[in-house]
Amino acid sequence: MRLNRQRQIVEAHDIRLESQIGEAERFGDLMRRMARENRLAMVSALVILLFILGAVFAPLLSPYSASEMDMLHRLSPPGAGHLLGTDEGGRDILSRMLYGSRVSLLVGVVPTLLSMALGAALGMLAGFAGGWIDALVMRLADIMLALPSMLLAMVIMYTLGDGLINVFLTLSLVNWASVARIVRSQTLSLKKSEYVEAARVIGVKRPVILLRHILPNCLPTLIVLFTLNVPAAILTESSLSFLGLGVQPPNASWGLMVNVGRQYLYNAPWLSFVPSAAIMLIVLAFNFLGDGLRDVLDPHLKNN
Amino acid sequence: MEPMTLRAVGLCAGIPTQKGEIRAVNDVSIDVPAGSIVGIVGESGCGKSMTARAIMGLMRSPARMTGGEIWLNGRDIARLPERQRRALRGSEMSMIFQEPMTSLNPVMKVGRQVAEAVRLHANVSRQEADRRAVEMFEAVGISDAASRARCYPHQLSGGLRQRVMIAMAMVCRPKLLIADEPTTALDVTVEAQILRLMRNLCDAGTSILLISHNLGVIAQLCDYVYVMYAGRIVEQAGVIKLFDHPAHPYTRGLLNAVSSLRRGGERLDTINGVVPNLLRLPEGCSFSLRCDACEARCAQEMPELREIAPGHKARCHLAEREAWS
Amino acid sequence: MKQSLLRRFIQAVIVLLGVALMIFIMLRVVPGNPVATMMGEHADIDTIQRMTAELGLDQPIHVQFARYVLDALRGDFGTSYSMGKPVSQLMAAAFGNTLALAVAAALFAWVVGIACGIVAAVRKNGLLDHLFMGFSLLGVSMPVFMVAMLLQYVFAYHLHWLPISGVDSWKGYILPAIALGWNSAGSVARLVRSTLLDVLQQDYIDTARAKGRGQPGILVLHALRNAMLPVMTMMAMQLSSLLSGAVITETVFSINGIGRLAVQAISGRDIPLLQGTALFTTLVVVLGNLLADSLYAVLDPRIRREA
Amino acid sequence: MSEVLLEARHLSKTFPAGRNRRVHAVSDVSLRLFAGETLGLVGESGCGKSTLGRLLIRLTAPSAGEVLLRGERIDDLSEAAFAPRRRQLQLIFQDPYASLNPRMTVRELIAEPLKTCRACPTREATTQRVLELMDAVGVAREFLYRYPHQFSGGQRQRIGIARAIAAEPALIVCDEPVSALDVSVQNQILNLLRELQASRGFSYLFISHDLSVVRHISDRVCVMFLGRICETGPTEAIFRRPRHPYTRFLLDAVPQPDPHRRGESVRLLSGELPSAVNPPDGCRFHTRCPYATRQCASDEPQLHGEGESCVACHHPLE
Repeated sequence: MRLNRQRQIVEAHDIRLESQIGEAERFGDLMRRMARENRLAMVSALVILLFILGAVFAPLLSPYSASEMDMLHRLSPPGAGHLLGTDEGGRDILSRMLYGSRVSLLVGVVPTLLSMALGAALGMLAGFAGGWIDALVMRLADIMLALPSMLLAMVIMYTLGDGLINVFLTLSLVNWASVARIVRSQTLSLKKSEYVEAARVIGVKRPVILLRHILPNCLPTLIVLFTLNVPAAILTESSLSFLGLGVQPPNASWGLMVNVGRQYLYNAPWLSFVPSAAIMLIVLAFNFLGDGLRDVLDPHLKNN
Repeated sequence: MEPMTLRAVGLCAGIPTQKGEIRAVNDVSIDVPAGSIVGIVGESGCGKSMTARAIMGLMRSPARMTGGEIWLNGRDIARLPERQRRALRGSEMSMIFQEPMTSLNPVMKVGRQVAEAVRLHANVSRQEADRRAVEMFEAVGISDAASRARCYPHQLSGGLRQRVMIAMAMVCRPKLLIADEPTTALDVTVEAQILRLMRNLCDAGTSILLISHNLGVIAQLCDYVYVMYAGRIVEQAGVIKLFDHPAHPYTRGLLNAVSSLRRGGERLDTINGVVPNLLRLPEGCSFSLRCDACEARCAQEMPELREIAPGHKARCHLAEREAWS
Repeated sequence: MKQSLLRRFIQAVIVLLGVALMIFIMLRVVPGNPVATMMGEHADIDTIQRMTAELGLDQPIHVQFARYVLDALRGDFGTSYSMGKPVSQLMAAAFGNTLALAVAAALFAWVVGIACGIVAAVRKNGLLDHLFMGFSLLGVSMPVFMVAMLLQYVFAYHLHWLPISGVDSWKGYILPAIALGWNSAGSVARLVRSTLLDVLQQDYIDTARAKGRGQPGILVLHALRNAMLPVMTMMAMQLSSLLSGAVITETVFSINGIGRLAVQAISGRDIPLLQGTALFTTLVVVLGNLLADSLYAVLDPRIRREA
Repeated sequence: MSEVLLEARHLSKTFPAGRNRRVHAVSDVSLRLFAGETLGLVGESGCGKSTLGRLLIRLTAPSAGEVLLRGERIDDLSEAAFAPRRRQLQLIFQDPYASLNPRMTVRELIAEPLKTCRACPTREATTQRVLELMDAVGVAREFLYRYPHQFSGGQRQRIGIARAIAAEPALIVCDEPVSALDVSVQNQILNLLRELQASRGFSYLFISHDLSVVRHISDRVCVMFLGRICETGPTEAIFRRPRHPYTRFLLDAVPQPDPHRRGESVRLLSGELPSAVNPPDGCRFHTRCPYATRQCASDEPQLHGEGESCVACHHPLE
């Protein structure tokens, strides 16, 4: 955004600032600029890194076993012994959170990668090929988007049945359509761009144009979409789990922990609110990072 | 001495950045006598648009005016509070822009947009404002004015839109019209129509400050011309004198570039190099790096804007010598 | 204009049929005989077969689908396995609650969101801007169930200001509406802020300033209407996410709405009910989009005249 | 005159404009381009000159008509059959900011055409050739691995020219190549274009709205109005003695950079440009032409004339 605005000001006042306009700075320069100008995005990146480290080293970091029951200490509030308290089975919530973060992070990243790959491929194909392929893909996307995502996810989960893999598949199927739409519109505008026409004049073949000229210029958008879709996937999964439709025990995702804790909302609110807060924190971090990336990488995406 | 509609003295404006302030307008003084057309000419990035915006008080943040006086009809408006400054815009001074495509509100009928200007400065009814708008449309040569007034901008051609802009600017009969590249986005036949319209406005008593990069437009319309380069005025003179006896090497370079194009022949005259980055201006004269006549002192000290003949000033160490030759 | 709306309408019908077909096929490929699932382990084979024939489930799938669509057009979505009542009757009872909840949430989201977005844009980088944008980001980042439970815990359980669940009076809608609308309010506020800031950089804003308009006039007369165009598109899309969120909100606050019906349908493995609720919400979304398209044409004269 | 390089016969192009309407961008245009010459194509925005340029080099498919390269039809060839001829027809774009892929280095940009026509067998040979081309267009060799955004407009246009000449084309369509540039830089590019033509002998189709630029660079000129050629002939003949009323108005409208020639009473064109969706019957200029008669409103004038000079007007000026 900042970049865009600066360019508008420069144009309005008709002054020359070559190094300032920075049409297509190198990726590294952009990242450095974001680090300098957007502290929040950097802090968020750090938070995300911490979560990832926590998930990877869960066995080392967990103070207690995540599955062993301890009925003597059930529902004990956060305190010295159990930093985040214990649940209805007396299990240490911090330990369960650490293990749960593995599922929740995976559920954020894997389906997003799948849906991005599918959406980007279909969107680019539709935009580049046009004609009936375009019409087909876009009508399909319309259909996917017309059904509220929660209900779509519910119907797909019903069809596929429970299980982590099925959650991955469901979230991928739910999210590809919006990615496809954005990538298609970008492909369309890139297809009309002069440098793609210039490549055609030179005789570059169509697949090469797609790979060398269109894909690299879609990449910033895809990176930004990725950081914004991961939290969306985490939220959808947690909602599904909250309804008891997502990950099933003994896999512990944060959403599932909230679902179980809900029965104890009034006497042990930390059971629900600790995992909720974790979801909020990671989603917030991804959103901040996504905003920061968008500002430097792809200011035009703002209104999508 | 003739009365001055506008007298800008020592204008400075710039944009603050991490790498320091960009001085896009540096000590620019401009006089617009009543009833005349004064031009500012320069290439892209010379600061001419920002000068116009500074005078109008239409800087876009973070760009800002950092110094200077602006005398409009005999009073300094540069330090007026924004409220009073605003009351002047549209009534005593107005401005038209380069892009008639984007300068009109796309979701508002054009007649309404002109009537809006009326109602801002005159206490009249909506019907009366609409009537005056249509009247003004006729005055700027829009045929079928009443029905055109009910159009949205996208339904009009570029030339008509620019006429609407002029109608909007002139509807309250301001003394001063600032026109920032008013014909650059238009075709030549339309450009000619708009130029004639502006000439007529001037004949009717409006003073015009015309910003353009097109020497043809300047030659056809202006009485007096300022040449800007890298944020400063490098030469100013009456239009005939400027075109016949340019004193600054930059002005000469520009004129040669244009006239060699018209002369025919194999090679065209050019100016070496490119317009410098405002953040990295050379020491001494800003034009020194591109100047064929550059001497040692040109690279060391910035020349003053000196009078070399009555009403003719140039910012060049060598100007006098050249003017005699 | 009429033509393009007609085209939109036809597209909407196609989308609806597509959704119906998709759901229909997906729910039919579930392993196991749905009737057997429904009737439990103790039903004998004969009864299951009789019921299967009665429900038409022994016929080829395209015949089933055609019959389903024709019935649906007459308002008949079949009979719920688990509740033994016609699906249309169940949905009719639930629809009012969902509609009231969605409207309340949308009102909250859009009024608060647009107001906050405008203030944030005008006071760019000021205290209010940071405050409102902070709240927006919270709304966008908190899962709906978290907001719902938090509100329930604080305002209903601790402070006793508002009812914990149910919608017996209008007070019952307040917490669910905020829980459901906060997310949308957040995204609307962010979009309003950024488009408004964008619009304020447009050339025609300079024109308005050049004719002597002050900042409030520019904002109201010139900037807002232009800035609302992308916001409208987003609001139409939010109808869908509001209905998604309603599933959660209704569950937390025990409101008998379409969303809760869908959750019950899943736990009861009740295909007609799930199918009905999914189709019905889609219909609402599609209608909402149609409405938004026509409103968009009213707001933007460029669309109005072109195809 | 020398060999006919490219010929267009009755070329038309329409674009859909919604609601079953079509924009008539180019209508029934026939023209010839000779080897080694520069043909200027002038006209105001929307007259179809850019579309015509793209039709001629097969970037856009015509709605009707034929394009012949050295006497051989190319408009009906398949993409594969046309591929070997592609390198003969090149294009220089107006906007040097938009026509270079921002993510490619100068080397990659200039090497791309060399690769597609397999001109250089090895990497070293390619780099060598790229450096030669950079010398030829006046971009310093040390900028080989720079990105486009690090250059000024004029420098970028030079890179664009290097790409166009890399494949040793027979014809380069220059689509407003200098209108985005400042006057001083514009002349540098025009000089470069002429030098390259003198040393390499290709033809130019030079599209511009700037009449003085066209006058400087062209051997012959075509004037277009609303999708049709209304006058064509040797440059000096057209500029000194225009015969189509539209050409005359166009030339008169150019503001002369000479304050002494001010106030010469110039007749201005009145009225609005007719819509290309619904062009007028008969002569397309008749709605704005002060000399129009009833015949002009009904009969469409064909290009006619002796020798090289042709005009499409029922009542040409003398």
